[in-house]
Amino acid sequence: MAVSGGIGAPEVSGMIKILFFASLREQLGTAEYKLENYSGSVSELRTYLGEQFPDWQAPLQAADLQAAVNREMALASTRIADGDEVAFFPPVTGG
Amino acid sequence: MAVSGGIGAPEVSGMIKILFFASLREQLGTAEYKLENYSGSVSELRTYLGEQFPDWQAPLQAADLQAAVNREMALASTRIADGDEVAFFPPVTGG
Amino acid sequence: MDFIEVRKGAFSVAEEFAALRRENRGDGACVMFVGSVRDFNAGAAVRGLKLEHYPGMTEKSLQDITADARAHWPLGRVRLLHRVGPLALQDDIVFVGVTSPHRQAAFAACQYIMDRLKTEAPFWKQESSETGDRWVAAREIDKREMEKWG
Amino acid sequence: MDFIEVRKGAFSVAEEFAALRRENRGDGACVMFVGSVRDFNAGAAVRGLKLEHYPGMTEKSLQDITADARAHWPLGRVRLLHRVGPLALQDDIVFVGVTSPHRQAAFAACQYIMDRLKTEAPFWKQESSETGDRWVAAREIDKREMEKWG
Repeated sequence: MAVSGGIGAPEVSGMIKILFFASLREQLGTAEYKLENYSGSVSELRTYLGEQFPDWQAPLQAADLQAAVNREMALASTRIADGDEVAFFPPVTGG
Repeated sequence: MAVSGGIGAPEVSGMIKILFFASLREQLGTAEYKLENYSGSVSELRTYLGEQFPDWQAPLQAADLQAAVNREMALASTRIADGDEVAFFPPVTGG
Repeated sequence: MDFIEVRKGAFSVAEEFAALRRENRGDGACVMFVGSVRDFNAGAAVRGLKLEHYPGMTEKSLQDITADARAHWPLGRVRLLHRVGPLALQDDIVFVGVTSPHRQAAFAACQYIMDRLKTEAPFWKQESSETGDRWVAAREIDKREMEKWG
Repeated sequence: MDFIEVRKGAFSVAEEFAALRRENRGDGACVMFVGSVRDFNAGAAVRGLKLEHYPGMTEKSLQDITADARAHWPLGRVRLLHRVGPLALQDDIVFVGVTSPHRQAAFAACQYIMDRLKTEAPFWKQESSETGDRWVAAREIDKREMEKWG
């Protein structure tokens, strides 16, 4: 497993950092993935990652999966830009 | 000032015990009054006490005065019987 | 399962919380309310309070309110403590703590108990302020709050 | 005025209550919620929990929720603590405490913060039970509870 989501500020380089949490992290077998020169929406990123890694396809298409961009809840249509921190996770269950 | 409202059970003799609390107790200058062979409703008792003690008339006719009979909230029409413990008091302000 | 007490001395929120949770394996939710003496009421600077009650009836009223709360919601433990006698500024007056398997039930029951306590439990507050002692008047807002419980 | 903390270690309700009330002369009402590990969930006997969070985003989410509560109600102090990492049966998970001059505001704000925390703060629970470890599924009831806040 790679580095888990760190406390530092989102990265501002020419890449996006993608974090996975909880059951999704276990299903994918990784907590973090980096991508260079990616451009698209949150839903396009889900599709793209599933195409790159066939094992990820089913977990990433789960209907209740949620996404955040730069630590704010994001929509399927939210655009992703270089330097963004994107996160995918199942519905929250704290408290 | 007479005895304040005691912790014991209501009396079961041929008299009624009447208790006054808070600002009403101070206005009447007494915490307790006993009455023998009384029969009537709560509102009749208010009127009766005001007739017996003219100084009590105004405080006992206050529109927001509340009454309890045997430690249960009572209505103006609630009947009073020998051995009952009757209480008059202003609206409650605890908590 | 219910602990109800009218007392002169201070209570300890830490001890009350411990009593609510000790060996309480089924209840995941605990809601507590603590009411204390504010320093301003109706404009006059309050120095302290004196609380009077109706011994016997007050305890019975609190027991009835708690029993009604249990009839409405699935509650584990209920602890209700109310002080009487002289109180200083910032002293705690009342503690209501409830536990339940369900968060919503714990919130609703704690609020219900306080709403009814404020409107029907026989307690009377006398404030000491710079302008003398005065009996606190019942606030209409407390009666309005009761209406939501039907 | 707000204290928000995601932490591994246990918290002390007594210390949190003291921090809410210390030199707090204006607020007569304090409402506290404590959530703890129940021993039964969906039928399997739970032995313990592990809580995961999203460092950075979780704290931000709790700050946003608290700020929204302040925009709705007149609040004095807010203290919100949530544990992460391994937790044992009966351990406390979350503390939310609010003070206000008004009882109704304190109840509403405390409940609002918990309702939003349960539906949107990034925490995930994994239960250990006799039948193995499993991630807890989000409960529909928590989403329904949010609807009442519009």
